[in-house]
Amino acid sequence: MFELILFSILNGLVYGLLLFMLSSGLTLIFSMMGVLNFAHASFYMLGAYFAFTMSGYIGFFPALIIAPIIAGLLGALVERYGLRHVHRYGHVAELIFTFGLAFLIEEVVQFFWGKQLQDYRVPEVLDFTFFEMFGNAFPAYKAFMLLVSIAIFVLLFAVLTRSRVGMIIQAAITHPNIVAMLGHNVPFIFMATFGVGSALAAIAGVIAGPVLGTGPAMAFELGTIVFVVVVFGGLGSLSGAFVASIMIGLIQTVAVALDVSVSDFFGLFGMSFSPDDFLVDVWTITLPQIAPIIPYLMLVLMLIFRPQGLMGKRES
Amino acid sequence: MTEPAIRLRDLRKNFGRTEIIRGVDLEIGKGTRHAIIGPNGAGKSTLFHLISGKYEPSGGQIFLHGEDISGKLPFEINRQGLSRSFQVTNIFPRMSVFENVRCGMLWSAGYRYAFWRLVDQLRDLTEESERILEEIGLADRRDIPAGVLTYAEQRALEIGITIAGGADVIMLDEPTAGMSRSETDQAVELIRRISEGKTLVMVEHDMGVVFDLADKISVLVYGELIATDTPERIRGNKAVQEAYLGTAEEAEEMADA
Amino acid sequence: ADTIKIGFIDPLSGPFAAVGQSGLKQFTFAADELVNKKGGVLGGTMLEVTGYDNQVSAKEALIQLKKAIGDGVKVIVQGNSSGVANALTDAVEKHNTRNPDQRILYLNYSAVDPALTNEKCNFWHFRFDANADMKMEALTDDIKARADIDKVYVIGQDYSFGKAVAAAAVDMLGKKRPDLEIVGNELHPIGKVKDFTPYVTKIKASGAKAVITGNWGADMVNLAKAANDIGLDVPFYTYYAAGNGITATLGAAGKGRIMLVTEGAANPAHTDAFRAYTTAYEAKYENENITQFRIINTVQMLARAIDKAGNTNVDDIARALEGMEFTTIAGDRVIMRASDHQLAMPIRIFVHTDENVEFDMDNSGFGLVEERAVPVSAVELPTTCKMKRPS
Amino acid sequence: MSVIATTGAATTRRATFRRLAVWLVSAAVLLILPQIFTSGLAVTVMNQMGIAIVFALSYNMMLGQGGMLSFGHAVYFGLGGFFAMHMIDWVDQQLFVFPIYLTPFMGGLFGLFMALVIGSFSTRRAGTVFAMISLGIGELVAALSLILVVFFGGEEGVSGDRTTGPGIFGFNFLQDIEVYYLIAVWVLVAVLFMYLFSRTPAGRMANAVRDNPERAEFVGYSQRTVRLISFCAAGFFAGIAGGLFAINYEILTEQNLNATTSGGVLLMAYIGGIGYFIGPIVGAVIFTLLQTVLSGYTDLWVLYVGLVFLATVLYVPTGLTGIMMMHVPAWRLGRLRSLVVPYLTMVIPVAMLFCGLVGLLEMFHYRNGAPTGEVEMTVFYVTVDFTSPLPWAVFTALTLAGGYLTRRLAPAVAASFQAATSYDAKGSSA
Amino acid sequence: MLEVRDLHAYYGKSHILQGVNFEIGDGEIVSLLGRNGVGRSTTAKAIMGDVPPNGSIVFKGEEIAGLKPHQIAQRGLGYVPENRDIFPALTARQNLLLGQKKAGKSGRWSMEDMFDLFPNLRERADVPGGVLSGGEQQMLTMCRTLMGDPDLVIVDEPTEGLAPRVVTQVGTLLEAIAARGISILLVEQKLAIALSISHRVYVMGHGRIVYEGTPDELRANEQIRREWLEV
Ligand SMILES: Nc1ncnc2c1ncn2[C@@H]1O[C@H](COP(=O)(O)OP(=O)(O)OP(=O)(O)O)[C@@H](O)[C@H]1O
Ligand SMILES: Nc1ncnc2c1ncn2[C@@H]1O[C@H](COP(=O)(O)OP(=O)(O)OP(=O)(O)O)[C@@H](O)[C@H]1O
Ligand SMILES: CC(C)C[C@H](N)C(=O)O
Ligand SMILES: [Mg+2]
Ligand SMILES: [Mg+2]
Repeated sequence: MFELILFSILNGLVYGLLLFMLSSGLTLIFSMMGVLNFAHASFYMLGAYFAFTMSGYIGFFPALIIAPIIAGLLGALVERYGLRHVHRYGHVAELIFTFGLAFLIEEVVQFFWGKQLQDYRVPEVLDFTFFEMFGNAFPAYKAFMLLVSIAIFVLLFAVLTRSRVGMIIQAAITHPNIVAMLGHNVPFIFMATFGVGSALAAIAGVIAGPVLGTGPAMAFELGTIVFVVVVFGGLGSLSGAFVASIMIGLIQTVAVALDVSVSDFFGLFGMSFSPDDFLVDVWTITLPQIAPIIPYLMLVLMLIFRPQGLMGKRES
Repeated sequence: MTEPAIRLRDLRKNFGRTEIIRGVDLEIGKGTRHAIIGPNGAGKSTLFHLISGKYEPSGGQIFLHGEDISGKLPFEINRQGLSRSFQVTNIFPRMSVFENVRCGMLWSAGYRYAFWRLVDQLRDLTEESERILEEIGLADRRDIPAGVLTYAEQRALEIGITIAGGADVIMLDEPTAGMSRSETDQAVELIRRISEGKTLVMVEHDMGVVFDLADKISVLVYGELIATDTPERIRGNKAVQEAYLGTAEEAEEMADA
Repeated sequence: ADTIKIGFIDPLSGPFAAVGQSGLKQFTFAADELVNKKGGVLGGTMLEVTGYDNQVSAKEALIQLKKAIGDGVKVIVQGNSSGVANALTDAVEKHNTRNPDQRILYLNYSAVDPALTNEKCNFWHFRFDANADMKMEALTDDIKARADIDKVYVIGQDYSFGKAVAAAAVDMLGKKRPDLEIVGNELHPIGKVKDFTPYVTKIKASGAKAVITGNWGADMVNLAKAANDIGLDVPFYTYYAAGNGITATLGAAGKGRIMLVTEGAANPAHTDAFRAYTTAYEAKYENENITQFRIINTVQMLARAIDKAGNTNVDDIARALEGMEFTTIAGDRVIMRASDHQLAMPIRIFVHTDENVEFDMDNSGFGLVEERAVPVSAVELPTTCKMKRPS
Repeated sequence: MSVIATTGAATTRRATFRRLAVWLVSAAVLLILPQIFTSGLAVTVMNQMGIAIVFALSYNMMLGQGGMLSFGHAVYFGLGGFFAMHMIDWVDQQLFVFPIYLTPFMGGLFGLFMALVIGSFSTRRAGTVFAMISLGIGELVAALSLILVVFFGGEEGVSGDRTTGPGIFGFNFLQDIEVYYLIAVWVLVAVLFMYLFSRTPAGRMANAVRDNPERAEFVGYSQRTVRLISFCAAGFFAGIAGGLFAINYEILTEQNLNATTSGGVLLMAYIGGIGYFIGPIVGAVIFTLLQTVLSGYTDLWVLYVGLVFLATVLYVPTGLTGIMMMHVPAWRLGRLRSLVVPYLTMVIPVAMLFCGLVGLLEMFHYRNGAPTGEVEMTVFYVTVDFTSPLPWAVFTALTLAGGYLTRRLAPAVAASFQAATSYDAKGSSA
Repeated sequence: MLEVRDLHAYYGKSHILQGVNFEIGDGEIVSLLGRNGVGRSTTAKAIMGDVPPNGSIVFKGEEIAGLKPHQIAQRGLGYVPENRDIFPALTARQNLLLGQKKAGKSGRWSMEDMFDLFPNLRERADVPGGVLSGGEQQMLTMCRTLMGDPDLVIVDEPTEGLAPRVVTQVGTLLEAIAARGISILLVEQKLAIALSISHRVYVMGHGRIVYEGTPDELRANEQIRREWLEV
């Protein structure tokens, strides 16, 4: 039992930090620029695919650098020629745009790489057991994932706390031309922010691709959960996103490990139920079963009781 | 004497530690036109927000026609016959001018949340709305989206919406802000007309307007009323000049500038 | 000459796209090579296979069914996910009773939930794959023989087929190995789990000596991946752990450890005809393999039935199929049982290895090598089906 | 609702009459459609359309009318559908007798009920908070539907037989065409009531709250209650759509409540134009056509839809209906004819561009998946060998030429449009 | 310092500025007077590049017409918008910080100076700008621009909604600013203050400059005042 918990926690951390890498980009784009960017996870997917194809020629580590850069540039283009254009039609338009973009990117990916899963593997150098305990191996690659995501957190945090970017963007959302007339190059800042955000997502993709599988559906699968992280953590709060990611990561993996059902729970209070009960489904719900739902439950509850999220300042 | 339209008893409001309204006692008699003046940041708008229910008082009570309305929600207070305008224009930009006014009277006309009757069938509404459009001089702009009106027109519409409900207590926050002299004069006339036989409370920095319209003036300084009196006496009041008007001749200058 | 439209209603996108796409290729190829190139049916009528994407969703499948019927499809083939199959078979029966004049035939080439040929059987549904119970019968015989396996973990996808496998395993092991303990019996959401590490960690902790799983498509790939990472090196008894990237993923780590129970042949090919067929197929699609032998039977037996019926009337074709005896391209004798429309066929147990594989999979050098064959007699099970035939 | 202009007291009678006409015509059209499109496929498609129309309109009651952006509207569609499906089953099992053709109403009531329950907390706030709650609820319900097998039937969903209940006019809904007429009636009724709702005090205030919730509070309305009412109404009609789905397909599964369906309805409404009452109708029709017909011709259809969609968002934010409405002033000024020629000149280059692009895409796509040895394929009914440079060259040329000409001619066309509509032509949305 | 020649500007089709000409010398306070809607704010916006200008705008000897707003600002031109355009989400202090062109680099004016000028702001430094009183917001916009250390400030109706007392205060402030060698273009309609502090005045009407002179001359000129200004 102990090793089960221990490893579940380790895996939880890995997954959580991965979520964070993905959400950190969205924190910039969604909670600062206020763009409900549904295409965010699509850049995560692009990262994975680019890296998969590149690593064939230039190897994994160069790809780890270049793929995100390309994705970032694409992101910048999207902002420059897409978002900036629809921005004046309001938030719904922006959202719809990214929504359609997500669809399109998925299609384009299938167009070039096909519909099946790609055989994107962990690089040889990292394909060994980092350490072993109670016969359970902990792959080096996961250790690597931990490392990278923490590095990103530190870096991003440093940048955001030291620069005025956050403030400028916030002001520019409502009064772009006033900010411009104070001497700030608003369009560029927006473009850059979106680019960086996309690049961050791409890094997550490069790294997660080999573990979570690289296929056309990968964007859609993580598309909503990143919103959960950002909103749950609190709009505009990087640390919030960090905590939220870890929480969700842990809860989801540990939940899988614990085989308890609703009836067991009530059993504690000496209640029992008959198998032909009309509510039988409710009684037999097990923790592993609902593991995937828990984040959304957390989200809804949070929004009802604390709309500004875990560490957020404003509501929306 | 009869119950005043609005009575404030030791009203207080603080945001965090900072006290903004520091114990205001005030009675505004039925049918009077009452102006509240005072330095910037004195708390005039906040006072409005408290009375109209946008903010909840931190202390004291507010009575509307003798009924305690402290802590009630804006729409509840509005339903009791108090209607207000805003310092920054606050309309329904995407709806037509006509609809803006009609929305102002739907509730008080008793249609509430009805989803079983059609607004176009409600002649009384249509006619009344059009009368008000005439009143505020926007009849010719009837069907264009309110968002595209000019600033002055939007200020007028702001007033239109406010009075549409036929409330008997009307509160206007800087109704003539940003208007030119001529526009201001029209606004004053409008306000005079619509406030006939009603209770009017307004905040205004344009002394011309204030002394022109008000039967009574209260001076608010740092969250406290330092005087409530007739225009003439206020003009003469030393403390008021100190805190607000500045020296007499300055005041003159401002008034006719 | 005119054609007979065959509607292939299976996932062509999503986590099971790979399985569906390769299924479609195998059908088209079989139809061309074994029927059309030989002059078609009814002396010149060609078989035309068209794909309809059902995204492994019952609802989408019925929408596609309506479309297919609108397109004038006479025969539908489907196999991916019994969930869909259960919906389809009902829909087909309904449609045929409501529209006697434009009936359709449903050939199930892979959905192996036993119910389909038992309580849910109907006249227009034929299954060309051995059902989950038959396969479990063969599989558990193996475990029975291995005394060292005293703890088994059953994991599967949370839908009818997964449940069927689990039920069969528990029931049969209980009979054949009362001493054996089932240390885990778990269902996970189908096609949604990306990282199976938590599950594998759990299996590891349970101290299981063997794993039984019906997982297929991405769910099998990812399960194998996690198992390799964590180093869970116990025997896996599987239904579908081969091809479409799974073999490649298993690689050396799975050698001699992964068992697979299925019909048909792989290595050896048994007949030159099958050897030639496989070679031709892999020459045409470099990265594809014959992963579903049963597809060949389906196509050949359909063609045979149409000729036997002498017309394209669905009821006649169905009658012709009932009780049809047939020798597969790999030389097995099979019979379409009239009682429940379940093909009675021998079953084989294969092992994942790279030794003497003539036809590897995923170009990985690894492939399936036959361990032993279980004769029809050993796996023929009774049915509860009460077939209602149109008069 | 700009399409049927808001009326002043004076013109009311004539306007009401014109409206009446609109409805009668629509009814007539619905009646004769199946006589024109008789194929089995056509009927299937039209049924799907009808359902989509009701669903999309119900969605716009929130987004367009009430300014509430929901990512979980499928929940009410699905739940309504499931409930109707169960009704059908119960009737089938003779638990009680109930006319099948009324089950959509029951579906609606169930949708309404769920909307009331969920709306009671989700409509407390608007904006992002509401959007995110709806997202969460959507995912929750979808996931739960796989767990609570008794009601949702797990992966396989719930299915039943629509034909067993008491029929009407001898209809027992054996054939899809009978179902078509049922759906047609329901669509007409639902659309009518949704339109009328937008004209009621509650409907008007929904607009007001959308525009400026704070102000609405100061004219006596609780923004929350106003939103809740629209929300429930939307839930009700979504439920009806779900009920129709249940009758038409006789099955409901997790897919009916999941994010994909919720997203789909958002796209439909938006492509059509959320600023106009008929917008979602247009969107639903177009979307369904693409989905069913186009998908029959190419498996790149989603790619094309995606492109069309993005183009719409970028260049006609008011949606397809917006394009039509842009021409109303020209029409009022009787200058529509002056646009014919400029538009025609556009047709050729645009067509070239289109053919070129599609050609290239299709060939590339086919080359990717083509089995070894096969080099033949057909684009636009011509068979080409995609290994030879010729077709590539041709299509590339088409694309470039078309693109160039389009760019060249566009300003002229734009100009003549300006001329034709030279007074502020913004389709004001209510 | 600034020289505007034959400046035209449009909103859509409507031709708002129809050839505006004027200039401002170093450390000069110049007022631009006129009725509502004659185009004074538009002139200001056109100079800042917020409304596309055609014509010539020479600032410190450099043609700036056609540059982007932020480039113009970077060249030392400051603009105080009308109707209190503060950033509601940011605190008063943050609003001021955004005034600086480079983070942390303050020129002639420091944050402290601002707070000394308007003590209200110091008290409210950390509340969101959106909840500041109308007057406080007005002061904030002014200070925010000064933080950017401009050489020429265009001030659009700075006394709007200010208590009479503060209005005089603003007047003094403007003179103080000019004293530090900063030129000021004051867009006003309240004659009193404009006349009291400015060196020269321009009167605008229908998108053109219709009068130029000193305050005294204007005071004297009844006819212009009646025709182009409201008294
Ligand atoms: N929500 C709030 N939080 C913190 N401080 C606030 C809030 N609302 C108002 N204040 C402060 O309360 C004081 C009074 O504000 P108010 O708007 O009432 O002033 P006012 O009398 O209307 O001034 P003006 O005439 O300039 O509009 C101001 O100092 C303002 O900063
Ligand atoms: N965004 C806009 N779109 C269209 N017309 C505008 C716009 N802004 C201003 N106008 C018009 O341009 C003319 C000049 O506007 P401007 O703001 O320069 O007036 P002004 O001289 O500043 O007067 P005031 O500021 O006192 O209203 C006015 O008639 C106004 O209606
Ligand atoms: C294609 C097969 C893997 C489908 C699986 N046997 C099922 O019955 O669902
Ligand atoms: Mg105020
Ligand atoms: Mg101005």
